[in-house]
Amino acid sequence: MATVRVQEADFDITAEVAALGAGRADIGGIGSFIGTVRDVAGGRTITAMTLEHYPGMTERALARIAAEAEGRWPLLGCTLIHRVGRLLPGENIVLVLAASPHRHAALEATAFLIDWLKTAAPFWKKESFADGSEAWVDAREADTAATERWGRPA
Amino acid sequence: MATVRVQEADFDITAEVAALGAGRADIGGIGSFIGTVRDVAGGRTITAMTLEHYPGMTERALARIAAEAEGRWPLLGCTLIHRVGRLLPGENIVLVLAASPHRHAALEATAFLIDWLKTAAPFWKKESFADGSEAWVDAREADTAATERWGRPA
Amino acid sequence: MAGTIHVLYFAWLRERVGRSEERLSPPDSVSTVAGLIDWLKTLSDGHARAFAAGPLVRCAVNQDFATPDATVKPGDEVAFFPPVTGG
Amino acid sequence: MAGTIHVLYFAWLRERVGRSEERLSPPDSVSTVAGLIDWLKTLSDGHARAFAAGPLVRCAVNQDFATPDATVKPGDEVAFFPPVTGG
Repeated sequence: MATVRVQEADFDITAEVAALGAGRADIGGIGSFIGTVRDVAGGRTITAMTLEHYPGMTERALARIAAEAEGRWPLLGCTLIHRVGRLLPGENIVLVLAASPHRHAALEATAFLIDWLKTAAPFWKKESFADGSEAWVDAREADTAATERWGRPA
Repeated sequence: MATVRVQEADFDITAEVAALGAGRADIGGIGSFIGTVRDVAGGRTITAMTLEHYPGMTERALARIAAEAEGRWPLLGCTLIHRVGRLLPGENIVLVLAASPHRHAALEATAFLIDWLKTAAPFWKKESFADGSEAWVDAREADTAATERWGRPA
Repeated sequence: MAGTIHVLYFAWLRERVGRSEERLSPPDSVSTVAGLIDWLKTLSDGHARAFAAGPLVRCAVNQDFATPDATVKPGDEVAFFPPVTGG
Repeated sequence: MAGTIHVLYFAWLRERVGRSEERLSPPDSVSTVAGLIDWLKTLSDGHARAFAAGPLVRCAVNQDFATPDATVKPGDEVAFFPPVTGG
């Protein structure tokens, strides 16, 4: 039921929502999260963000995260799309959609999916700065804490 | 900073997200909720949903709800679009967007906006059934409870 | 028109009253939402049926939600409707 | 190739080692992730620098996250990378 994709191209949110709901009218609400590239990191202006991933393991990890959400909430489908490659400030990085008959389930599942994705899917970001320097982004304690509030997998 | 609209026409999510983020790259995440017409209500198949509102007060109520969210979370903008008129199962009813540098703020504000909209904005739904009968939708206790978890306005 | 109260009805209140709005001049003794409702009930069977739903009737005065003890005066816009069900 | 371990490196581990993957045949005494890391460190200065980050190095065996005591054997795909930062 889940759609999971890793791609260089941008995604179209309207098209993904339409695909999630295609041919069905039992969805009451769709929660969504769109992550975008910010132009500042640690007070420094960034000129680009480059995303690397672990092909194969990424898709497995995303499918597992989606299955976990589908086991916890009454979802009618969910979508996880993550971009890789070089992205500019303002560009989309990640799209999470979760559809449910009930709005709170849809929104809670959306929060769960993005929190888990940030700590359990093998993506790495490198920031490029105006002076030509580059730096890998460090993992944030806050992201681990955000995932832990959902408890361990069943 | 908020965009508030009541309209008969459908909305395009991609276009609304683009409008919210136009010309800026300080948004880290956009939370979203899309409410759609379900084909079943209380076990009966519905053929259409008709939405009525209170022109003038609706826009004021939506602007107030948006301002309340902007006071509670560090938002960089939010969008509330609600359709009125006759809608078919599967069609969009409402769109909520909340943009923030931080994903949890964006998602919490999204949940707050849809919860408040459901109890503080003057919209009424009438369901049409296959046998030609119609019935106004009753307000749900659960919706009031959902709003109350956010506490009173400041 | 400044001397009248602009009364609006929505959803099943509109259907029961049989109109969506009217401009009315209640007696001077009507000074609150509750007083206005009591007077409106006397106007027609439709008004009486609409307000028979008592606790299910919500009100806004000048486009802000209002309680039964809220003041109403000539020139006000007063709307009656069921609990809202949007979203 | 069934007799080799397929080792992958990502992000700054890849940059420090200087390659993204290699197929290696460690001695039979290497049977865990921790043992493999100790042996990899001896292969080059780049390997040594990559694994000097110790506690910041994460591992997956056959595409599942793995702890230092996890078993590794010929035919396995073993990946090393920093804590993930997607989303």
